[in-house]
Amino acid sequence: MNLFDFTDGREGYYGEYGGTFLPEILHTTIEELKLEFRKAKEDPAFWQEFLQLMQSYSGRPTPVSYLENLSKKLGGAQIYVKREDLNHTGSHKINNVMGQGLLVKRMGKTRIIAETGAGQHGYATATMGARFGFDTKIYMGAHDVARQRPNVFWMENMGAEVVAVTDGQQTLKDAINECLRDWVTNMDNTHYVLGTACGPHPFPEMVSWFQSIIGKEARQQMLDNAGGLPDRIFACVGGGSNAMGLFQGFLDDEAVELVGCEAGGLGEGKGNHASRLAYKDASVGVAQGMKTYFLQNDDGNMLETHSVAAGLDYIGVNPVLVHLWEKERVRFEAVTDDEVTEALKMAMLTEGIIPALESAHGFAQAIKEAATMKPSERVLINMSGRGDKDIFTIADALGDEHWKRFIAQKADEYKAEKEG
Amino acid sequence: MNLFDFTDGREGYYGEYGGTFLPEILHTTIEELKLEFRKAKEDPAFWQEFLQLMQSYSGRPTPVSYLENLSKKLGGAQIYVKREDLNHTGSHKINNVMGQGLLVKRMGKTRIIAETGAGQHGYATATMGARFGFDTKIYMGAHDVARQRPNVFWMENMGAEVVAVTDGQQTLKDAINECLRDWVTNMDNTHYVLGTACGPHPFPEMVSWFQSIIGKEARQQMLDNAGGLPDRIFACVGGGSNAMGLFQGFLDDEAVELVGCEAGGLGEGKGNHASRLAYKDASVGVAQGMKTYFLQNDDGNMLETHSVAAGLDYIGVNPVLVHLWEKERVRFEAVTDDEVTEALKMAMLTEGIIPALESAHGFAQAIKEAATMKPSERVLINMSGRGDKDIFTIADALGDEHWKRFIAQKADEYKAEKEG
Amino acid sequence: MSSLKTYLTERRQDKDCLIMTHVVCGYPSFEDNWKELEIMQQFDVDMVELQFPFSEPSADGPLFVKANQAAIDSGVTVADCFEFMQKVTAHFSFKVIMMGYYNTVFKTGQEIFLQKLADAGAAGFILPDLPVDEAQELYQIGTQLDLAPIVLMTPTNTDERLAKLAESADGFIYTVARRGVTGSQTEMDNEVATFVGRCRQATDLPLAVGFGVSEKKDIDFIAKHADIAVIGTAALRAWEEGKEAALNAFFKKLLA
Amino acid sequence: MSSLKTYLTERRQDKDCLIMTHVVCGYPSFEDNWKELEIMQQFDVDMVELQFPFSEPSADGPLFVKANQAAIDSGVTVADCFEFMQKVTAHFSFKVIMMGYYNTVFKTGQEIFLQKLADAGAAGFILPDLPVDEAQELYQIGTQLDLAPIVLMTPTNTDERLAKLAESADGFIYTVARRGVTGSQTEMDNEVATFVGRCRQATDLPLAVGFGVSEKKDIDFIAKHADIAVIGTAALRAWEEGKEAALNAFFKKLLA
Ligand SMILES: Cc1ncc(COP(=O)(O)O)c(C=O)c1O
Ligand SMILES: Cc1ncc(COP(=O)(O)O)c(C=O)c1O
Repeated sequence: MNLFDFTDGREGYYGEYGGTFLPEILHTTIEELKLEFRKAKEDPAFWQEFLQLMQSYSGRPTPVSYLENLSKKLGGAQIYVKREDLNHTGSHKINNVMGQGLLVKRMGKTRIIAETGAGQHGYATATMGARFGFDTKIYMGAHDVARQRPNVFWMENMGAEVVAVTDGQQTLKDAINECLRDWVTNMDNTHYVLGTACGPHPFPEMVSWFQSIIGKEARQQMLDNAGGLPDRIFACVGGGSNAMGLFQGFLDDEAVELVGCEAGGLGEGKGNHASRLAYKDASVGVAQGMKTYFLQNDDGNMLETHSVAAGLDYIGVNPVLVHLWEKERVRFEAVTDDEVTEALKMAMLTEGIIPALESAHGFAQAIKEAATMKPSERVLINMSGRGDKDIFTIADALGDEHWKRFIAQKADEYKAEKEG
Repeated sequence: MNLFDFTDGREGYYGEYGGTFLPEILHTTIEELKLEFRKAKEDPAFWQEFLQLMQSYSGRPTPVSYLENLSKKLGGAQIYVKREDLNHTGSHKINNVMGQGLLVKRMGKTRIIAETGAGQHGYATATMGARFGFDTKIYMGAHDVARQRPNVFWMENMGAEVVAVTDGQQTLKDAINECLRDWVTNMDNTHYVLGTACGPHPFPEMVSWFQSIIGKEARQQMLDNAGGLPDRIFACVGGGSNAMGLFQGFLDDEAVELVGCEAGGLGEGKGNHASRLAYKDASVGVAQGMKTYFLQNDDGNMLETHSVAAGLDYIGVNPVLVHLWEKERVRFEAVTDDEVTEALKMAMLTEGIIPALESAHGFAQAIKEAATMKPSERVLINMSGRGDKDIFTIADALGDEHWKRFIAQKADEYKAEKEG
Repeated sequence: MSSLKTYLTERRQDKDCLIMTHVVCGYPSFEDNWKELEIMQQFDVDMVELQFPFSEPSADGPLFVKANQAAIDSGVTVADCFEFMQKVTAHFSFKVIMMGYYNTVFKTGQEIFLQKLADAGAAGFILPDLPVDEAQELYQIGTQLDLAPIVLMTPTNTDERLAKLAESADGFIYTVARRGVTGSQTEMDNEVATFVGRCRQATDLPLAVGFGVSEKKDIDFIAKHADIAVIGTAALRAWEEGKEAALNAFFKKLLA
Repeated sequence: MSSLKTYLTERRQDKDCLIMTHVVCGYPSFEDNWKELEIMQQFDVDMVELQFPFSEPSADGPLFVKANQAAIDSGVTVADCFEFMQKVTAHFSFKVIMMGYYNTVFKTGQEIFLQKLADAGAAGFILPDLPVDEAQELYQIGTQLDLAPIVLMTPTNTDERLAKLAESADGFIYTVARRGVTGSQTEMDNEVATFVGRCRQATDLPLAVGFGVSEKKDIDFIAKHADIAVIGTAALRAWEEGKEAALNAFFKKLLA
């Protein structure tokens, strides 16, 4: 199945989803990007360059680990994990970002901008900016800047300017809006490094393409090391980039069931979660450059969302996934915050791995299902990132009292230092 | 050169350094370990099992990255970096720990103990303990527990018990003593997972052997991707494990100069640093199971040491390195705290990589020397770990004010939460 | 041809420069909006954009973003906006253009939305995030209801693109004098003149020049090169600074 | 054969169980040490270990670790220890054994250290972190100076190993009744008896039993199976709890 063959339909559309909804002033810029991307995609040397960069800089291929303890504990399917957490900067975000970096170089631009919510994508983009020598500006909701200081710290140390966006809910979607505003002003020398497989065409296709490296590797690794394809594969879905990355490797394997795991937050009900498809609180809309499912009210204004995982806490979703969901090729499930922290604890204790809270959504769903499957079956989870960088969030999610005392003591030390 | 061929000398000695200085009660235990290790070392299947585990669980081989920007900026030698930071748990420590895990399994023991200073080794050991299903206890100086809560947090979440050692200086060396005390009590079912290439024979040899995976890979990668061997290679030296790991790959390449980079701290003078060989403040002694250079006073009591990098802040050093230093095969240099933070900043800004403060010692020295070398020459740095997990230490080292405000605000939040 | 175009073409015969102003529905409140509109009427503005607030106003500058958000936070709905528009068109003589984002239209349903617009007396609509390539169906419905689809032309467009934009347009053309979002400052210089000239080549619709108009000399410049000056942020800023008095003073100085 | 062995063998003929006590030089102070020793002399102990404090006392338990550290912190040097030992051997009749870690010896220089020990009147030395395999040179020098190298035997040793240990030993054998560090509690049970029996097979040197002796019944047990009871932590704990009075009471009860 070639999702990106538009010869029979509208370019950039997947079923009725997708499209390019951008101010006219960006028309030329986005056309240039489409062209440059199309050329790159058709040029085998480009993918080679990308592969080579990801190998030497980010340590790809990332392995598939077999979780023997967890599999035994559950007594069901054999559990495998694709280790995107082992990438440089600690998540799959780097795949997309380095790919776009190579494109930016081809386009001769010298400045990049990016939105970030949790900070993972901003962190990856700042890294890429340093590595490519670009002038880098990261837009981040003011709330997120306050919550995610560690990531801001690293971004700044890598030479990026981090701008706290004080509009709207002061979170991810507002940072995206702010990026669009910057872009309409500075499109001449600036590329907008979108962080997930959302936004106007060609971003959903482009980000999915760079992320497809995950699924390509994983499929081969399952054949080589696990003795066969998985029966089900699980990926968390924020914007949809890591899920698209993994799923693309298995789209044509009809026996492989693809499961997208959304942020169920506190459970069903508008405002309680960030699930666009598994729960029934979202509807089709057009915003942030694309037509897709959004968590919005009847007036088309976006809702507040909630998830323990900042990276899944987003109003929209990749249009390709919506299309595949309607065609029943991808199943969507929502996982609540509580289920996520339980899965995280289990992964740490039984296997010594620390999934990011985002990735723990995939773990939680896989754990639930694997237990009901046969030992001869296999499941594969995409561990999109590592959690150790998000200690504040995880310590908060687990309610760790030692941690709180440590922070209080550190604060006292700093205070004493200042006064001393 | 086979350093570990003892047929012409005393087993476990390198020149006059090394040996097995342990209480008699551990004699049988250490003999059993030697035997088991010797069998494993001679069994090619064991190394295969180790390789396979490191590939599937930790993402090996780690790449060698070419730092084009930094090389250009300095205008001297071409700079390459071995990326041990991309290992699972974020440093080279995992190589040793997983290797010992396999040995523990062979020995049929079910409990492991380990010392940790910065927390990296404890973190890696807790990970290994979870993965292998061992009962795990980590000894850590009480001062370090207070300073390194993030690592303690992860260790505990991976099921390890972390014991705060309140003896002595309440740091690494005291944690080692406490491990020895535990071991003399529980040697029946317990293996002591020493974290660096120090301590009684066979640890220096054993840890070096597991870490040699670094140098083996790196040598081949230089030939394959950099067009030839490096002219000089740099590794930081705490206990000496990452340095031994890298150096072994190039020992027989006489044209390759091996440079060990020690913690110069505040500069020369007893108590100001943790440099055993580059400065002249250390002398030969016998402690912590081995004969080697120690930072000690005239009575043979150990000195306080200082370094911005907790992992280098240690009184002793691997005996093999001392031997190689005396034979002028390894050059030793000390790097001060200030030079280290400068090198760290430069690595982040120009290449988007965040070396651990330990590894930044290697960077600092390499940067210094590369600038004076010819563009046709190559240097290779061992990036033994990543710094992003040590944000508290790095933020402190860089004196970041935003960070301090963030911590104060977090502390206030936690307080409000409690009172609310 | 839309009646909006006819209206504008006629007014233009008597005036050097037509004026279009902007109001964000329900910000600071509908009462304030009404007072603003009364002043605008006094100064004989020719058109007013009524912006339907949207939660993701990505083509707006900081002041309007804040206004959109505040309006939504205070509970302004799409239904409120239609009701208000109805009152405005019944009471004032200037033409009213709906301005907003496409999702507001899409979510209501294209046909329903435009029918309501027509019922509320609007003369056209501006949806800056809806490119013409995605807008054909909507524009057709609009044309049938005599609602002019206002198209934006920008300095980054090629001549070919300008021609294509002209094909879809009616009422007038909103020429974006510079890159950036609403409220950005623009020097009315040669570059703008050249760009407006290119637009003029592409269409015979009246040309509005937007983004950053705030002084008398901007109006003079537009009078020379185009047809309609768009007054957006500057008027809202005046209102925020001193309500009626400041807004009055602003227009007095601007249109002296 | 060392004069220590002779001394112990002779004393053993008159006593059911010889006693060796332990003092950490300079902890809490040399004055306190002296008072402790006076009490020990009153109770007719046969030997005293004078521990030279070391910064890394890895074979000691918590109480002695603390004592070592405190002594160093208060400035006690190796020279101070020799000087004190000199005074002790001059004044008291029990035999004095140097106890400490090998680095203290190594750093001073093996020959110099042992010469100083001999000059200070010591009868032997115990270095728990120096295995016999690494000790041959040192033991030879010791033997020449009539300083008995005290060797430890442990329950984990094989009979072969015990035989090898015996070869190197002189003075007496320090049998470690259980695993663990100083101060650990031991049940004086069959297992210990068996172990001490194995040691007896390996050597004809007097056997000291250490680690955890604190009650009269421990002494009775040792009297039956071995020759010398080692009183370490328990005596220090008594001193810390109540100085002279408590230490006196402790010995009175222990040796009743
Ligand atoms: C580790 C991790 N996983 C998943 C996501 C969700 O994004 P996406 O759905 O694009 O993979 C994020 C976003 O920040 C992330 O950081
Ligand atoms: C990242 C890192 N590098 C280096 C070291 C120093 O140890 P070694 O000299 O054994 O490599 C440590 C020790 O904790 C470490 O964490």
